[in-house]
Amino acid sequence: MATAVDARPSSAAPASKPRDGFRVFVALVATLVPLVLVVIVLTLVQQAWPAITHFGVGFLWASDWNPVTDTFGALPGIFGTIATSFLALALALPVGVAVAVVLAEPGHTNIRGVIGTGIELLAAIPSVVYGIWALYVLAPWTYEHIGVPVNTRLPTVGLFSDPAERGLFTAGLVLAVMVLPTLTAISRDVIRAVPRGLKENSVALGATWWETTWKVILPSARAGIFGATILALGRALGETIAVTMVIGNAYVIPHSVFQPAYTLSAIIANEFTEATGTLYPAALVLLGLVLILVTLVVNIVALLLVRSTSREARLTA
Amino acid sequence: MSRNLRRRYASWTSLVVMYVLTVLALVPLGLVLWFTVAKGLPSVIHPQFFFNSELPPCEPKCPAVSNAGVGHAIVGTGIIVGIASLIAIPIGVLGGIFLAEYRIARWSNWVRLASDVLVGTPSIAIGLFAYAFLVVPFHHFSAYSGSVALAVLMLPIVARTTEGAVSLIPNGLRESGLALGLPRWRVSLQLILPAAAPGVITGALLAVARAAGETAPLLFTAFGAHILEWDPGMPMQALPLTVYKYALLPYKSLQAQAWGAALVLIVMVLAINLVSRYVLRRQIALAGQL
Amino acid sequence: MPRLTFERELASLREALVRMGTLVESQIEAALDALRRRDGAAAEKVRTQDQYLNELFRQMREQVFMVISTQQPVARDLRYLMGLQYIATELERMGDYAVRIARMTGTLVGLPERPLRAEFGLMGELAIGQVHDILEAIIDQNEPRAREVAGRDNEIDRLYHRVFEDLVKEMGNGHSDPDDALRDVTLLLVAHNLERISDRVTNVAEDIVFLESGQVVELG
Amino acid sequence: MPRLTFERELASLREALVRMGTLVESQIEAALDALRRRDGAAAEKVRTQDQYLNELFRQMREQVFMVISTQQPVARDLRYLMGLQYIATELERMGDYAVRIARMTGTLVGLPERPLRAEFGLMGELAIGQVHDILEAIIDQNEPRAREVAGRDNEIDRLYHRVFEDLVKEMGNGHSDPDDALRDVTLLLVAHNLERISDRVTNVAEDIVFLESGQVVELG
Amino acid sequence: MADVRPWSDEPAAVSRPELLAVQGAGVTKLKVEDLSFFYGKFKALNDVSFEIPEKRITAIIGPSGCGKSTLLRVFNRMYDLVPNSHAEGKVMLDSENVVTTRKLLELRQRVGMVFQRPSPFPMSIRDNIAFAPRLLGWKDKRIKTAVEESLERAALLDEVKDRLGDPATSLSGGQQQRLAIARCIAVSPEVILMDEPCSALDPVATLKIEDLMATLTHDFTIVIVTHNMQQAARVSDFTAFMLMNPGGRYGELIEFAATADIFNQPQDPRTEAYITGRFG
Amino acid sequence: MADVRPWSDEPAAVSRPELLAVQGAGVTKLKVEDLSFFYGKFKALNDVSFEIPEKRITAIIGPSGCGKSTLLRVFNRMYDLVPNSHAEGKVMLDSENVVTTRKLLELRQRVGMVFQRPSPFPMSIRDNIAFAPRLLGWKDKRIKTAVEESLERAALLDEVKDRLGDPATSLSGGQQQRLAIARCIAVSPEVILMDEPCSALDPVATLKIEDLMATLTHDFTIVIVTHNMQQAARVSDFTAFMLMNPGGRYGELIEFAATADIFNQPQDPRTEAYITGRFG
Repeated sequence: MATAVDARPSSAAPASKPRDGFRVFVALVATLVPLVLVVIVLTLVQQAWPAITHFGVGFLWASDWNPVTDTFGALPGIFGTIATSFLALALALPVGVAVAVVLAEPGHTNIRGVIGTGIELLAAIPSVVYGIWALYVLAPWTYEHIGVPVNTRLPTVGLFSDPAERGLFTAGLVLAVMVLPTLTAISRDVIRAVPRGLKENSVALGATWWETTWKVILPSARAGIFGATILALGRALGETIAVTMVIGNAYVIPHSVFQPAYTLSAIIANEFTEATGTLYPAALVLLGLVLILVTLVVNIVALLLVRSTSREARLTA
Repeated sequence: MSRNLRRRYASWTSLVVMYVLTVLALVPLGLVLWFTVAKGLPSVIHPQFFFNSELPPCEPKCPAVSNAGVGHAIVGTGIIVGIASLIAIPIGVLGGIFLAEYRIARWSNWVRLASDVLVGTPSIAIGLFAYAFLVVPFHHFSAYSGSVALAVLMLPIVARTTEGAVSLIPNGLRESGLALGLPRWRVSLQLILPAAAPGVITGALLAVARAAGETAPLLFTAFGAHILEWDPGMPMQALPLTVYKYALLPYKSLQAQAWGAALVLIVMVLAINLVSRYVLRRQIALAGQL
Repeated sequence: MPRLTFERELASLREALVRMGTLVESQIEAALDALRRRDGAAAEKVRTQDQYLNELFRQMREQVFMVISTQQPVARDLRYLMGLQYIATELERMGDYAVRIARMTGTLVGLPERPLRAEFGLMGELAIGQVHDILEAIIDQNEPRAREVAGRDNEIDRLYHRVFEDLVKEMGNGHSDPDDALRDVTLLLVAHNLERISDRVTNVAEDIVFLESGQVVELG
Repeated sequence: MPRLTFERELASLREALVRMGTLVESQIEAALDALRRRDGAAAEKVRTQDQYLNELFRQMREQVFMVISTQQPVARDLRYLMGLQYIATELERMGDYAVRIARMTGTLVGLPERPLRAEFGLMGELAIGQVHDILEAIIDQNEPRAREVAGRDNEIDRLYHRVFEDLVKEMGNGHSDPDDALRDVTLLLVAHNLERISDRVTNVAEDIVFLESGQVVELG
Repeated sequence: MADVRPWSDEPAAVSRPELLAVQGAGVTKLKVEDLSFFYGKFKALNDVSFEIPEKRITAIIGPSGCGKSTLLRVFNRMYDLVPNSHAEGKVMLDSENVVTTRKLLELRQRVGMVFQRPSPFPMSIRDNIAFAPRLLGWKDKRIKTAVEESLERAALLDEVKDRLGDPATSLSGGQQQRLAIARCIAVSPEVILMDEPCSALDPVATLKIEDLMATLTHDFTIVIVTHNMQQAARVSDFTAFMLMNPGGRYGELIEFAATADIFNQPQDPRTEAYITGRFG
Repeated sequence: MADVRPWSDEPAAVSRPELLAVQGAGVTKLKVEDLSFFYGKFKALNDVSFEIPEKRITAIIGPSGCGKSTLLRVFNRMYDLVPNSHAEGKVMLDSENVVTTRKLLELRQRVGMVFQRPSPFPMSIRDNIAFAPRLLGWKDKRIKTAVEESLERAALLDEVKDRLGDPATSLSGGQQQRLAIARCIAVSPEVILMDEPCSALDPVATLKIEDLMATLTHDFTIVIVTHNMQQAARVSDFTAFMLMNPGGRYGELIEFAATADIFNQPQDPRTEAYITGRFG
């Protein structure tokens, strides 16, 4: 709507704004953040350089991993990372949105406060604690109560065959628990940011609670919830320790969700301190680099989505 | 009429389903807390648990691991996280002020994006970076390198929560200050920052809690140690390392030790979290009044 | 479709004003008719009818009051409202003059009959014509017409001068008995009141100019 | 300290009204004085002074207008403002009557001198007294006082009746020459105008009751 | 010499005929009887009783916190969204007691509401209006007619008829509010509640809405809560003035009368103080 | 028979003396000359010129988006907070050109501002007012005097004198706004800019602020931007009416005159259309 008006060079108003020294100072300090990011990437590139020059792009779809012969490929790691993450999201998304809807409801602030606190504490628990819990409690339980029964009932479906204690499914499950708070917190905020007026209007038009939620509130929050999902995906992709402890550490592309696998971060965590030579650690760093680039892209997409929603919410307000 | 009845019924059903899902979401929290307490408490109540002078109760084929308590890990976590905080909090707060006060400046958008990306960066990668940056040149692991890794982790959290807290302060406060003829830096540091203080503190506490629970960045930096170490230039044990390493060993006594360490860790982190939530509530209440 | 309620109120006020104007016109007519026909009953009717006019005026003033307090008019709108009220005040006064003429008719009826001077008929016609035409000017919001109508009062003035001079001459001829004197004085006052009505028309014309243009002028 | 600006405007309007009232009082006084002293120049002065009164009235009307459009008064406040304006209208009319009396004095000065009837003095005093007292009632916002002042018009009415009857009798005694007739008619009209002033006071009293209580009453 | 009469004016003796039509109160649409309202233990309204006439505009005015919005929200039970609140007393909508009815959806179809913020739903202009009709399961054809008719009645059709598919958020503030009105009248309510419908609009858009309200009274009973006294004066036929009780801390009805009376001759001195700006 | 005169009224012939004091424009405090304003490439104001008289209240009115707030923010250079914005032309505050001055802090001490939201600082009532004086390095005694004096002048002292140590946020909305005014006058500005100072307040608090403004003109020049035409009419001595140019898309000054003239005899038909509600 702003028609461009020929902006004459401000000869009439000579540089009249005094310099803001404070601004320059805090801006410089703040610049450390992007600087660190750049330095991280550059350092990793430098460390991974031998591997990059040695393997090239083929590294991404090679699936061998043999330190003895110095043959390294990222595919099983990439697969494991993506598989566990999507599994986690598939499990967490419906629950997360439901919790967010419940939390965003007004009233019963005490109960909702407790639920909300609970969900946030879920995020506060250190990943290594999830790891030890998943290793000793969750993994045996899923094996016994999910892996085996499912396999017995659906023996012909390969996807559910050969259950093991540690594997993709257990890792996905623990990841789901770990990303649930991210998903819930952002979704709740996005749903809360939906102008109250929308809900009131819908109710005043004679819509039921569910019709209001499903047809008015969730569509308004759609982009934001999607953004939250992607952000959760980013978290899941980068999660290391808990997954490392329950994934089973098998550098293969498993044929069943109950089979052991490996993720990029788990390989690094497990093998980096023992890696010797030039190519081996460089390959591990390269895995890290791949991981960082994937999460970078995913995160940026998610951030743009979340931001556009909050802007939209402001417009609708 | 029956249509409206149907609509009402559908609405009621979906409401119930949502509440059921909510309860389901809280189950893991209960389980984690329950098992950590149940399995960790026996170790923790042992008088020597916090002092690494004696081995825990141990079955016959216990390996000769000296100083298997967690005292050195607690001290280590304190030192590592402390140094990380000293680095990250001042920078983060100033950066956050920049982000909030100069929200519309183009550069702040880049800084904001970088912070968000940094928050989402896998911690293992940050560990790798710290390793390459500080361990390789000095040729040995050190608490310093762990602190730097944790600081990198904390920095964006502090910056973004500071920004959030400062942004909660209504713009009117800023404009009112400036309109009184006060210079920008006074308004930001002497008016806005004090008003946002609870929120800023919350951010710092959350960052500390997060850093205290991190394992991955310490694997190749602080590395871990079996003895009490006060020199940050040397490898140092930390609680998450204890949990991670002992949990994966096949010895029951060390696994018990890991559970105990997990309990200590969880209590610490949750305590910080609850405190920060209290502080945050004050901030929100205050901002609501302004 | 701006300010519907306000416009509706204005229309209703304008209508009430026209009703008042029409009544005033017929009151003057009736009073002069009663004078001409020496009809005491008709004159009395003019007096009772005036209560009706007064009530119309009171209600109109009240409605103006109501419109101002609820619609908060400013500038042209307020001027228009106040103008309507000013005009209503003048109309109410004209009605009073008609009543006075009717009262005087009552006096004349009790006195020996004499032929009425032609000037009275002329003045009456002129005055009624002025009132009628100024009403049209109000309805049409026709400012030039209003000015024109106001300009006609010279003719009535001239007639009034003549009647006045003649009557004084007659009273001063030394032959008057008390009845003659009372009749002459009464007729003189009738002429005076007719002339006053014409003056009021001039005031109304000024008010029309005011409500249309916001200018305060003095006409006539 | 509610609505300072509005109260200030009201005070200023009240002051302007009192100024008008004082001027009207002195105009009536001056007109009657000129009549008594047969002073043509003094009578002429009354006529020029009236322009000043008219101007005061015009400005007051304008200020009422301004206050309504900027302060959006309602209820009591609006009533008060409108009441002030109604009163100003009446005062302006009283001024006109004073001018007419002065004009008539001009006529009388050109005629042979005759002693002025005592009733004129009495009527004048009464009328001036009424105007004066009603002004006080305005200033004090004293509604009972206003009603009392309005009640006094019976006395003036009585005097007017007497003067009227005497003059008609005189004119009808068969000895009038044109000068006598003109003088008598003129004096009759002077009395008429004094009586009208008293009527106006009654109207003002009604307006005072209105602006104080919001009730529309008919007094007198 | 019979009848010497100095023609002075005489006082009127006849009784006054009522010449100008006095606005009648007409049929009562909503009858409020001894209504009290509680937020938890806080009493927001105390014993409010008055009758809202059909096909007239009734304004509720009063200072902040006097409970006027609360009162409005009783009429369509919007307060059900606020936990721990409850009403006592009766609000009769024809023969149905609004306070106790269990047919909430039906009630809200009969009593529509327009809010301070227009809040267009995140869908097209057409779908915004079709929203409620669709929930009611109307046929497509009927919906289509309803959409056009409501837009027409809300004086919005001309401005949007070529872009019914555009998102409703693309409309200006004033248009959005008229859309909200159209959305509300699409299901043909009997009563329209308006909660400060113009307080987020500029004067120009405000006057448009006010004019629209005047035309809507042909078909609807309108109850409007407004902060803006002048607006109440301009648009309404009847006005209820509410005040916070200084001691007991609850809102109560001080005066209810024809708007012209409230603004010219209020009966209660508190009403007069409020409307003339001499309150508090 | 010399002078037979039917005593009809004759028209006035004398010239009209000015009896009631006409409000003089007085000394000019702020002289706006050919002021244009740009947000990036968007021209928000075009060639605005008028003179704001000293110790008078000047109101700026106009529909949303006409640039009235922008204009106000030029007067104390608050627009410096908006990147890429710049002003052209002159705004003379006495002999200083506001647009080009580099002494920003001094300018803002001379030209105070009160905003739509009162924004009390999160500290005690006393400290709110003492905040700026303290940072300016005033002596304690002077500060103490300034606090009391400003509270007194802002008509707030009586209400708060027993609780100067209470947090400012404990005050009501109207009190907070008066506190904002007190805070602003504590540093003795010459001009006070008010940007919709009452739009967040209820009518009662609004009237209090309006009365306060009337008393403040003894010492200060006040410029107020308001959405509420009636408010401008009530409080101001002079009124500037601004409008968005329909073609060129920028705000411009349509008319500037004494408030009484604007609301009785506006010269421009657009002004008349706006104030009588027949605009757009």
